Amino acid sequence: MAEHPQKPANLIKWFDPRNKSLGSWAFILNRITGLGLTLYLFLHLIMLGQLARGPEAYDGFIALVKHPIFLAGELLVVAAAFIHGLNGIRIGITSFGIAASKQKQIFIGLMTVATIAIIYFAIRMFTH
Amino acid sequence: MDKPQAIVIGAGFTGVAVAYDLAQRGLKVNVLERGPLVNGTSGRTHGLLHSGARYAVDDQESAIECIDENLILRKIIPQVIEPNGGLFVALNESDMAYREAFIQGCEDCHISIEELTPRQTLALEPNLNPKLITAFKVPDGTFDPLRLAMGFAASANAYGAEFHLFCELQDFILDGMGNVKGVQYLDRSSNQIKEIHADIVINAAGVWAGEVAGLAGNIDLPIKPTPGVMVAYDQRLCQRVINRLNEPGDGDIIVPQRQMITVGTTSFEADNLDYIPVFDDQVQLMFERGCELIPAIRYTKERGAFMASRPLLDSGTKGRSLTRTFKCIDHKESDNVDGLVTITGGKATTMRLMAEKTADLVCQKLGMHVSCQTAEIPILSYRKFHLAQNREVA
Amino acid sequence: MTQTWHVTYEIFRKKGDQPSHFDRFEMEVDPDEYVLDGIERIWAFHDRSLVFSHACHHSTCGACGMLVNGVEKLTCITSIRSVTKDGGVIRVQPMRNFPVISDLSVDMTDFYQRMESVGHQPVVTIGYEDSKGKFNTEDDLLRLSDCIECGLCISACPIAMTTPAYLGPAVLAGAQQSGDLNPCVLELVDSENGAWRCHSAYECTEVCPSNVDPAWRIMDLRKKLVSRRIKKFFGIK
Amino acid sequence: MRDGFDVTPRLGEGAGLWFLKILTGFLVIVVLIIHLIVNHLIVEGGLLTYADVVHYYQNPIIPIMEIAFLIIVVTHALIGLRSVLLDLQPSNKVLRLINYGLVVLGVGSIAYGIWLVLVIVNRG
Repeated sequence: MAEHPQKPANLIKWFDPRNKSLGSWAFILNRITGLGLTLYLFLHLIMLGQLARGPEAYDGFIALVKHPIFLAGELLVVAAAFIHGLNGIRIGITSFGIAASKQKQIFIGLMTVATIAIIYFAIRMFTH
Repeated sequence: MDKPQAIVIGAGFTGVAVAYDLAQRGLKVNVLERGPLVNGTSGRTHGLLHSGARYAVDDQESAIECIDENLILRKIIPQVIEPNGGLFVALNESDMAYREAFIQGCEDCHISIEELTPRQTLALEPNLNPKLITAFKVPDGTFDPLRLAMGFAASANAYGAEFHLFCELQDFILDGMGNVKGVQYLDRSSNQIKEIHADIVINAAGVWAGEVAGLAGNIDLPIKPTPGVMVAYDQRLCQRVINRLNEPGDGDIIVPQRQMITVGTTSFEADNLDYIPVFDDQVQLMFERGCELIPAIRYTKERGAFMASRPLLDSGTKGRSLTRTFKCIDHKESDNVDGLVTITGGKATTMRLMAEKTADLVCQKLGMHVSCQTAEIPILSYRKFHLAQNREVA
Repeated sequence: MTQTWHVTYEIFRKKGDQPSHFDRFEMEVDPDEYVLDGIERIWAFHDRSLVFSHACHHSTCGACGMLVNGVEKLTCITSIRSVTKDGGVIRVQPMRNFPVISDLSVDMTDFYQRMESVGHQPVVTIGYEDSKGKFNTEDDLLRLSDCIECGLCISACPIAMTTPAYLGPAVLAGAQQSGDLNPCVLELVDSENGAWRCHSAYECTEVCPSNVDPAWRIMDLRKKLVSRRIKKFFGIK
Repeated sequence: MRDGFDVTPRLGEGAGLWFLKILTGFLVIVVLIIHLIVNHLIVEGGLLTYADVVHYYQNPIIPIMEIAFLIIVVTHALIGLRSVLLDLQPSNKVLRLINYGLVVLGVGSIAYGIWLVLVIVNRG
């Protein structure tokens, strides 16, 4: 009989949004932002290590991250946090059988909130 | 001692039932099917478990077979049946003129019926045409075609029968005398030609039985393929089978199934059996006739339209008046070709009985004295069905 | 009244151990025909070796699930109009996440076995509870259940794609539908490859042709499992 | 897989881990909101200098909250990461290694975080 078609190479297909419904877009976004935020978490912890090295090191580091490139990176983190967090609310409540049939509307609503929040933070960050 | 070998050609309702009956009686059965299970006429039925009432006036032999087998199938394979009964509904004077004959016919055939007032009827089926004059309750039912066949096939599996799907018969293997000794077939999933030998071959190819028998010699079978169209609508507008109380005619039945209903059917003659197109005018006719019985169909989405070709027995008449009973032919008797039996005609409802008669004939030919038990043994879960290929691996 | 469209079927072909490829068939079709009708015509008039599964042609049996232009469809009720345009392409592939027998046909044996093990009921009372609410009736009438075991949800599920051991949407929905969470069923569904493996992509509900709403049923199953655990924790029977 | 089931006992994501993931996810949101309010709204202009940070940590609630936050975030992140890794179909052996790795990583980063907080608190 034929082999099961699954191969590890298929994992890239998690991130293939073609022919997918909204729920899959949510799944893909959640996975990407989750992995990104995990990476950021550990980078952040390492960077905060500068605090232990005294005032000069930390203040120098803060001056560095005020560079627009770092600000853009920070904005990505904020965006990821909003998307992951708000979508997480949707997954959390629907996972307990609450409003599972309304998941699409919830997703659209929450992502609208996320977009507004991200735009607000972007303006705030780049105008200060 | 080796088991006698049998090959069944065709895995429609007849084929799977014959395979089950023979395997249960102790034969080693191989089933050849050119496509998947019930891909032809059997699969494409609207799934009516006949009470026989439809034929009680014109075709009483068939009606009696139906009611007997209806009760047996309800008992042995409830897992695929909606046993909610049916109604015969009269809407006009012409329908009422049929009433007396209908009552008499059902009584002759021992089909239990109960006449209902319009109010009682509408309480049962609120979506029916409120102008109905009278209605009769009959023991109809609905079945799932694929699962009905899978159930029988699963039970056949359990007795050792093997199903070779996507294996198309190419030719019979004959001995020098023109007697059938086995089959040569094309395994479509690997594109290989293979052979199986057997003591007996049962031709259960339904409307294609003529083509199959033709491969064994100059055999003429009395089959008249009679296609009909069916249209499925997207809502379960009735809980019971709704029949028009009149002579059998186009669009005289509405069969509920899952969350939909199917309106059937027409009756005409076809040329090419492998592909029969669905004709728009017939679909329209089904819609109109269906709306007469259940007006709400007008506001319901069409879900699908499909065509199936009944293998009716030719008795020299046309279409509707052809008998719905079946025939089991020993080609030794009729054409002097030994080792080949053809079973054809019949209804889905009578599949078990057709198999019983066929297996009786086969056992008699092979000198076996085993009686049929399929009316007593419950059928296994349809999900236990598996293909021959899987068995070899497992 | 009837229109004629010129479409190209691109059909996945696979025989035995040979490598797979696509065959192209140019067809004249009526756009209101179903995708399966075209495939059947290809078999009848162009290529008798084409292997594909089908039976009832009106969405009650679930045999004809395939991938049409990349999306899971029950081909017997999917009109050509809904998947392509005049002059367009219909790319037909077998369902994902099942072993391919040949061409467009897949082996559903494991899947059926799983449905059996969780006790999915093929026949139910006409009263029901589904994602749209509860429908109670005094009648003790029966009907065939919504799930036609077509496998489309399993083909569409991103978790089933990488994890064959994951029970899959239809099976979890089947456990929810049966309502009988006996120890054998619990062992299957209240486990890592059961209800807790779902990642809420909702693709199953998106492709389900038969009102099952598997995602809702998985979530409802979780609710039942959690409340069972809480009750057990507090010693409530 | 012939029977339709993978019967070997595995160390996958059962109800417990799943529930913990949802719970910590919810807590992350709650604490993050508090964190944002404190960091950006109460402390005008944000914690941008070393002195600000050290001063901020003098309130005893702050280090406790930050450590709790760290524990919750790390737990949620690592369970989430494990869910993704599970979908890569690791063998039981590899999965066991992954489990150890994740636990070490988690305990390590929490210990490191606590150390860092204590350092800052003591600088005050």
